[in-house]
Amino acid sequence: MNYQAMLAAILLIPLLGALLNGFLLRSAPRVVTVSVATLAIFIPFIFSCLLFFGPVNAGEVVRTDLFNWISVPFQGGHLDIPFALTVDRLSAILLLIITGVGSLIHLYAGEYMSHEEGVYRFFAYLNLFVFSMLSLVLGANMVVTFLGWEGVGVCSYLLIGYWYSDEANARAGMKAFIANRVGDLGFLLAMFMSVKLFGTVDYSKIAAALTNELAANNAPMITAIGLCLLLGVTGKSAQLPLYIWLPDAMAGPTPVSALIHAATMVTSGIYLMTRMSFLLVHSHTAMTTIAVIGACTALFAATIGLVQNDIKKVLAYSTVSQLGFMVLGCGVGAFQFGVAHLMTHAFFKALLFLGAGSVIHAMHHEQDIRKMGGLIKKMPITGWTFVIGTLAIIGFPGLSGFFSKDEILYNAWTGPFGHPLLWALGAGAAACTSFYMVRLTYLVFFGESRVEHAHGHHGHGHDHHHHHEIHENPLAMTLPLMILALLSIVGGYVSMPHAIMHTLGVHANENIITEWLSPVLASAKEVMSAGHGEEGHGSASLEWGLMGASTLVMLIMSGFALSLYKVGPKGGDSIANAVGGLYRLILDKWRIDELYQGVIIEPLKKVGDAFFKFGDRALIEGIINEGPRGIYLVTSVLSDVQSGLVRNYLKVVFIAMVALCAWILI
Amino acid sequence: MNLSLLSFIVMGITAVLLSGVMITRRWPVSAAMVLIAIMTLLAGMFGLLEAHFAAAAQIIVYAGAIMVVFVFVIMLLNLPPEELRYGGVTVGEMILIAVSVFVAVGLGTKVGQGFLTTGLESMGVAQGESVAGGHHMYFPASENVKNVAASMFVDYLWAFELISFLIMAAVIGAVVIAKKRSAEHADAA
Amino acid sequence: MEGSLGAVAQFLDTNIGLVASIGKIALALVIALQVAPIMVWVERRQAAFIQRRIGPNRVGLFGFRLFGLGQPLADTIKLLFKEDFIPQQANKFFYVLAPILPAVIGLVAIQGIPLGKEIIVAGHTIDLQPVNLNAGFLYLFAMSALGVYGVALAGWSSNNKYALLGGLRASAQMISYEIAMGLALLPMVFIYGTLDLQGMIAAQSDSLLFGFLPNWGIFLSPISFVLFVVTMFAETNRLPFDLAEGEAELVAGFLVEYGSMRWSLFFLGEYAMMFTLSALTTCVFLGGYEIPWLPHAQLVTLLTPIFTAEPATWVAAAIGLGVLIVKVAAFMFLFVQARFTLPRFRYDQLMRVGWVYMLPVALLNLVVMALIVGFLRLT
Amino acid sequence: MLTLPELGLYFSFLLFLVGLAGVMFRKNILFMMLSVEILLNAANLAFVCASKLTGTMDGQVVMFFVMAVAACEAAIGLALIIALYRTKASIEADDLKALRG
Repeated sequence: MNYQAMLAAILLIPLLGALLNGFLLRSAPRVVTVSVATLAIFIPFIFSCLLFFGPVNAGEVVRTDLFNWISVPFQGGHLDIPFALTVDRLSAILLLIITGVGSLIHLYAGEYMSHEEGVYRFFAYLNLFVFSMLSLVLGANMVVTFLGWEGVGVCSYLLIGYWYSDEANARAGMKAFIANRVGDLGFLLAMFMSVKLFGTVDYSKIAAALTNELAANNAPMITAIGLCLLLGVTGKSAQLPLYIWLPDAMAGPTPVSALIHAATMVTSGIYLMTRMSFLLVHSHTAMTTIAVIGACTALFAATIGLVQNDIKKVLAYSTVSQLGFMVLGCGVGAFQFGVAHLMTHAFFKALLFLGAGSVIHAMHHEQDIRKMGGLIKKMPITGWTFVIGTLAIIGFPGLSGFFSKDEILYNAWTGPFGHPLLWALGAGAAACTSFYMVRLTYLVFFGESRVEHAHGHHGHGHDHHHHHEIHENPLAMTLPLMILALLSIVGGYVSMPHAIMHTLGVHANENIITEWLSPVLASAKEVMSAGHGEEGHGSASLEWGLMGASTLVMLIMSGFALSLYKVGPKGGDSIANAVGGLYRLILDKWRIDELYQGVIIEPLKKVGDAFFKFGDRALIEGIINEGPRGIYLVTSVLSDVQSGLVRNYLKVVFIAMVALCAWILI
Repeated sequence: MNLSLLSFIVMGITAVLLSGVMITRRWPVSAAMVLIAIMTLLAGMFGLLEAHFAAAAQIIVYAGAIMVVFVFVIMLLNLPPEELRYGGVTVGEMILIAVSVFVAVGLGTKVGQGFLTTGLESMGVAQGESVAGGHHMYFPASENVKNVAASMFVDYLWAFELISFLIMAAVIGAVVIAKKRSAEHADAA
Repeated sequence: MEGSLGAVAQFLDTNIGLVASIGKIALALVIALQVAPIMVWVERRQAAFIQRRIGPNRVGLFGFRLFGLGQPLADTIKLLFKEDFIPQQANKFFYVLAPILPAVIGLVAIQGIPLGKEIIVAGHTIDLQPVNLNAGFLYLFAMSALGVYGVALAGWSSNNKYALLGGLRASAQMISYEIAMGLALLPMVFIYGTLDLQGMIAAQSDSLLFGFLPNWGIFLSPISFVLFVVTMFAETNRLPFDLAEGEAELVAGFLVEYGSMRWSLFFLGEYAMMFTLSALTTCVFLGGYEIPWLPHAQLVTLLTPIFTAEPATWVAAAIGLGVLIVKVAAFMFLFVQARFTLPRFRYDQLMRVGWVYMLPVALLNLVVMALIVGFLRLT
Repeated sequence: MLTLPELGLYFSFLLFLVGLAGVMFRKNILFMMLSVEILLNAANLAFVCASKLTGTMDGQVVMFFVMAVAACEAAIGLALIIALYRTKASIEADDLKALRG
């Protein structure tokens, strides 16, 4: 099997799986559905590994043109957009994450959804999502990426609203979809502008066309493209100001949250920025905006996470915050660390979500952390893997989060577009992260059990399943947890800071991720180094210092959280009472939703109402209704001719025929 | 005047007269039988026009199948003879009939002068020669069946396939329409 | 006298076609008219044999009994002298017309059967098919399709419930089986590549199948043969398909109001149609008038030394006619045998057999044969 | 000079006229359908004549299509008649005025 065919197969097998589950296997047994869905991701994972360690490792770019998709006359020539797939080192990483984490989550979901009816729908959507995500990542041009971009949006919508009979879920789905639409508009505009500017949407062709002169001559355009891309990123990767959909998206099943809203889809913005890095770096404005938005999002979301009581909501805000870190990383020019953090985050956040799902599953859809506690004795595997995930995310030294986050923070200070202020924001966010994650872990797994035994909450048709005792979930659910825990521990070593590398005596110029992504980021690097002259302004001592600072902050905040909550969920009340107004503001998520409601949605509603009243009612309906009324008047006269007697009609035929012949005769 | 022309005229006149007889029958069965006779006569005329397959099909399909269904339904319903209500013919209809007879006779006087076919001359159609743009015969004129088949399955293949769908729809429709609904039985019971 | 004979000879010479046609038609008519009486006798004798009794064996001619061969003659005389009546409430015209139709159609249909290859008379070659259309096959079909009207009209015009039911049954039955019949025969048309019965017979005699079997249709497409024979029974309203006249249920079906010669006209028509369809089967599936392994041309060459050229063709034609009649007679015997051995179908069974078994099988056979023939043609 | 196709066209015209009169003046659906068959036969005659006139097979092929349509028409029409007779106990066309505008 050659690599081109393999590439196509990677994309098409999940689609096939989705079609199979969606149409043919509707009434198939659950095990068949789950196996088909999981295999449809696992086989591409094998292919991805082959590609990864084969040609991609050797530095080649595999590309395959499936068919010519769009072909239009354009600016005197032809705009040909092939349905082309390509895999280079950047997309290979995402490929592994999507298919690898994806297959683990499919395996997990098969067990998690075991009490649901008609899971074929769920797995068909899930496979379809993977297909879309793969086309996003593998697309060789912006249009194919956009197809995937839209596809993941649709699948996300479908999966958030999976339990659509509950109106809140359906609303959450709609919210996600609409927020994404705003972002998609940005991507679309960026695409149009690059067609205008470069006459192509192919990444490699744009890269080739984008010379320094061109960039200098079209600086406003480049900036506009960058900002439009950023708008797309804020939509898909849940950044300020469009992040609002992601917490609500937790209404979907937990495996969906893990796969889509933690590991893959939300990171597509990071992918896109890295993919377009060669363009973004030409615009200082765009890069700075990206960095600022990322840093602000990181801190902002982290603060909200401090006070949430829903296990999934905490993780959701944590995800927003971590995405902010990644965007920050990209914004300061350290794209490779953004990608590294993307990868480690995919591991530990998927782990955390799956752990949360495991807890929720065992608790029969109880999500309030105030009603948990002490679960580690009952669910040791889930508990300890969750602890590993927590340690990873808060950046405990030696675990993956530590390395990737630390590199981002370091670059936020020293990077080409970095600034100490950005570092401060990031460090603040990291501090908050430590606090709420430790709070979450402690309240869920340690301390006294606060489980209400006779609660009447049975989610989603689980009435048959009367819960007796909370116990560990089967292997299909814990195996992914263990694998992900392992990855969370070791995954960070790809972005080991220089300072540690030197200390450890590793003699390499760059850490693994930088080395690996150097072909992708070469042109961006070049531009950045040209623009700033000196290669950063950091040093080993600064690196050590920052590392130490963040470790210290982490330890302090963790200890603070532990000391506060060792008495149970009430432990934070004293502080909450002390800053009552602020606490309530944060608890209401800074009232951003209400702000949007008042500033954007209500006025829009009024405008729509006006259009409806004037345009629709008066104008269109007036024409539509009055026109037929007039016609009716005319036709009612004519309809009297329609006697309903066939022979009367035939008389007309007869007359016509005779008249015709008479006319011929004369 | 040769034999085929003579027999053609006789057959044609008989057919027209019989059709007049047909539409004035009181018994449906009589009308159907007269119609079968007309069809047989037309088959003979087709034969004289050297459309042998058309002639055979006329008898097999029309007289042998379609009319059998007619007769079957007539016998199934076993309707009494219709009371003819010619009293209802209005003055306008009488004028219409008179005009039509006039036109028909007028047209008849022109037959034989190539009047009905003059339009074809301008289209470049001479007697018995292929029309420009028309579908030619593939085999000698004596191989009528082969010619028809070649034309039908080459030039008119799509039309043929579509007709088959039409027939399928008609069959299903006929069954659905004529079948007694089980719901009716349930109501009756 | 010499002059008048010469004039006759000249007339014959110039109008040989016309004379030959009249002759052939007359020959066919003679054969067809003999079928009914002889078959009545055969049926009764065979029934007797099957039922272990003697049957009509007494009536003889001039003191010779001849196994009762005089019986048909006696029957005919009896029927001719019976009272001819028309029921009061019947529709007179159609009541009279109804028996005539099948008789006429049967006698006309038989004209499409090739009675022999050809004879040469005074240098003129005469084709022994009385009515030679280049789509003779379709002609037979058309005639057989019209056969139903006699039964239907008889049923309706008698103004009798039993008769009407019989007529309805017959018309439904015949249109049902006609489709399967046509479809059963279609493969033969494209196997032989012609609709001409003479051509079909020629195609069956010009070579041997696998080197030893006669190249007969029955071997080329056995399923077609079986289907056709079954539909043939149905088309001629013979047992086990004689629902139209089933005496147990419908008294005598469409025949209930008929008597005397009108009644026997139905039989004349039925036997003529049986003969025609048997002959058609023979022509399409069993090589017609050809002797197996001995094509007509070879036969003529064999005979030429014995009788000189022209008479040889006459003798060959006579032999051919004999062969044809032997083959057809075998078929007719099959009809008789079936009549007294098989039980009658129930009406719903009959319809199910027609539409649910015969039609799909015929269609499938058609497709398979088409594929095979197409494949063989292409390679 | 009289030719067969031209005569045939004229006969087809006459047949059509008579058939149309039949559909017009008879009030029984059965008769109307029988008259429609005459109309179709007249059209067939015209087609075959045209085929002869032009020396092509088109007319004959179309005639077969007309025949197929006629078969469909007969099947559906007769089924309708049976259904009508069953529900209304009448097949008089004047009783069917649901199409009254």
